[in-house]
Amino acid sequence: PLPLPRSFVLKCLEQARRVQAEAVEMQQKLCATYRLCHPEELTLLGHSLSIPWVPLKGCSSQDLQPTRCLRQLQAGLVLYRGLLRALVGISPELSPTVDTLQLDVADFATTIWQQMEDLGTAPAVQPTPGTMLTFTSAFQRQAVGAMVASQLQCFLELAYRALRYLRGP
Amino acid sequence: ENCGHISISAHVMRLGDPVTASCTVTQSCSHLDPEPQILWKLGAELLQHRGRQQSHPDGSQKSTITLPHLNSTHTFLLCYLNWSNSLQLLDQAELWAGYPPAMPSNLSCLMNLTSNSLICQWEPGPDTHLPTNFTLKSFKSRGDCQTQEDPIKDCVPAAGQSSCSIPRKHLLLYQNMVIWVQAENALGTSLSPQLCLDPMDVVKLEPPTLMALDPNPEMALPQPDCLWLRWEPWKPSIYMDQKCELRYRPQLREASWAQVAPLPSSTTRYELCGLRPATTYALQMRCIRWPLPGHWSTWSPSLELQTT
Amino acid sequence: ENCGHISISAHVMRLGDPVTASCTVTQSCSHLDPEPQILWKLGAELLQHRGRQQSHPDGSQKSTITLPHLNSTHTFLLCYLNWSNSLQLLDQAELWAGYPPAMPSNLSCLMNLTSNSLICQWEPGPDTHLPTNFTLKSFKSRGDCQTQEDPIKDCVPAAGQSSCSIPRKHLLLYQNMVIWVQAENALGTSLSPQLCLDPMDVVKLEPPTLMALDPNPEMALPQPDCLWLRWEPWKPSIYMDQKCELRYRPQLREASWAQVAPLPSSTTRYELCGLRPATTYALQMRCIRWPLPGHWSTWSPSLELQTT
Repeated sequence: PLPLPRSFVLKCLEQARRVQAEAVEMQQKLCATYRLCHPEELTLLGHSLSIPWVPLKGCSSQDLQPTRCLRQLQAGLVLYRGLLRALVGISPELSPTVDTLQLDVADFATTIWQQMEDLGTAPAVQPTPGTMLTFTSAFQRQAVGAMVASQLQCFLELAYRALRYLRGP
Repeated sequence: ENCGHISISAHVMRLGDPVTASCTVTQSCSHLDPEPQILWKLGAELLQHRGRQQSHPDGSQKSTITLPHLNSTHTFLLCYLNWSNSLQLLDQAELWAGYPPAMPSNLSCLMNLTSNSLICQWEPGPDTHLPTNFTLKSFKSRGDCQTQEDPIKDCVPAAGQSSCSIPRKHLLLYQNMVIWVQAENALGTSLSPQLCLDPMDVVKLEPPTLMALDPNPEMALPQPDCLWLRWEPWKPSIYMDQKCELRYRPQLREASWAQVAPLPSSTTRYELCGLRPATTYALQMRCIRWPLPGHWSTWSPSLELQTT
Repeated sequence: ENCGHISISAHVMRLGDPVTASCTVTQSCSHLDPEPQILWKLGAELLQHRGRQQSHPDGSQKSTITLPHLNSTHTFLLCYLNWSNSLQLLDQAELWAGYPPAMPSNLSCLMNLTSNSLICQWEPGPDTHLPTNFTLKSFKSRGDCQTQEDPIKDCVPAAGQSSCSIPRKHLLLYQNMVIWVQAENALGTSLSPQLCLDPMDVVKLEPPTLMALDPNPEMALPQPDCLWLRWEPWKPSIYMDQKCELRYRPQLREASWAQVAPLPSSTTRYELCGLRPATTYALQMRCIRWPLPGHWSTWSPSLELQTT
């Protein structure tokens, strides 16, 4: 098992809850402002825009691999930060929420990266957010926002369960 | 690449006007289903059998729809693909409906000597349901405002406000200027009637300050039916010739105001006689720029004096 | 061409330090009077026989003066020419005197979850009598703050304020950062001791909201010595694990608070028993981030409940 300091796991749990709450707020605002309330209606659009889905195979409760889980969690957070960066300036109502969410996702990724560095388990190269998404319409940007908010919550749900397992009793 | 795309006659229209839109689903997106069914929603309402759907040589599908009357001021028109029995949203168009701006009315301006700015206000007219920008426009002029001298910078009111304040540095005092309001939204523009005024002729005066005056010491016995008072014009207007009116009434129920003929502002003392002895009187004063044009100040707060 | 010119050792000095200045009167200016008398004033005070005056080969005159101790924090040194019995002012130098800044002390910071900013405040130290700039400086760090990671933009407080607010976008939450205050004026610079903290460990919590809870409906008769209550943590801190303390006292004179052992924030209901029947109790609660570090919130406003 990975010798994870208790305070690190507790901080990650808090950050996961914090980001989760902000993702929920973003989703609620997208629903209220643009009536984008059903992410399940955007699957086809997501395929066409090749919105990446972030697997957390190392974090599954059946086969939890702490080092791999932390790496995937950190890489996923970096990816979501990139997706959120593409949504900056989406609209005056949403910008504050997207800006805060982007900062909190980035800080969460840094918390994990620095811990991996301290443990010597960090990958040689820092993961990057990948190419910035571009949109051909305001609708696309709003729809991607709804997808990101929804997927980020599922991602964090998985991460939270794994972190709780790592925290131990 | 874009899966589906709505093109629409206009995003902003008059309330009740028709809307025509088409949704084109690209071949790459509809390849899964040779006859993909395109569906429309207006807000949350599914528009059953309302779109005319055609296939195009390039393999894309296009559905066209016409809504005879758009009756909500803000809604969304959504284009869906029925994709293996799940509605997939391809594109949505935000729609606004409202009215072109009515002519702004009751434009009036007052020169504020404290902030040294010309403050104008107006009636915006009925709600247009659309984002509508109001701008106070003006230019310097002369005489009876038939000529346009230098333009003056547009005055943009704070959001939702129907007033605007033109700062001193944009004003040419003691000369006429032309002022009007422009209202503009996506459906049109309208202008208020123009005002022709010299800012100094619309000065908003504050009332003078009334004070008791001790009776003339040489007088042996102050007459019982008189009161002595003095006043100071409102400080920022001290350089202006003014005339002032004094009114007074006894502190008795249903007593009505009596008024003294206008007093030139140069005299700042007054002896008011012909009053009831041993009675408390309320006195008020107001002033107006005079003989040059101006607006009356409001009446000053009451000064209460008692005859002996 | 300049008639007279003061050159001075310094315009800003320590209170009580000496000042040396010279005033040179050009030949063109002193041509009227072969032996022009140069006089000095400090503020309004004429400095009798204090300047050593010499002529220069180029015909100019120079007077040099030394003031042993400058005791006013802001004054003027004036050079005059006694010109046919009238004092003519040739030049003046503005002088400030004060102290270098003392070390700012008592630096403390709180993370405000509503404005999402880190607000730090400090004691500026005694008045230096000189324009003194305070700057809140910081950099991101790790572990026990021995390494410097990215610098953070200086935080410049509003004029006269001894506090500054670092906005969220400049912060790295859940990592330690180093913070200190720099004070600077013309006479020197001083730095406060450094703080090493994670903004999230200094969160300023607001108290929870206490509410009455209807007794359990299944209970036939609510026990007379019990009260039922529930609470909600302060909304912006809802994602934080916290522990809370409940205190209560009967509404009787000199009644003191009794306290319940800490309650984890996950349980938001509580049955308080062992109380006096038919008595009104005041209940208050406070919470702290736990087990991660934090500050206690203030006690909540009292909730008044009565036992049956």
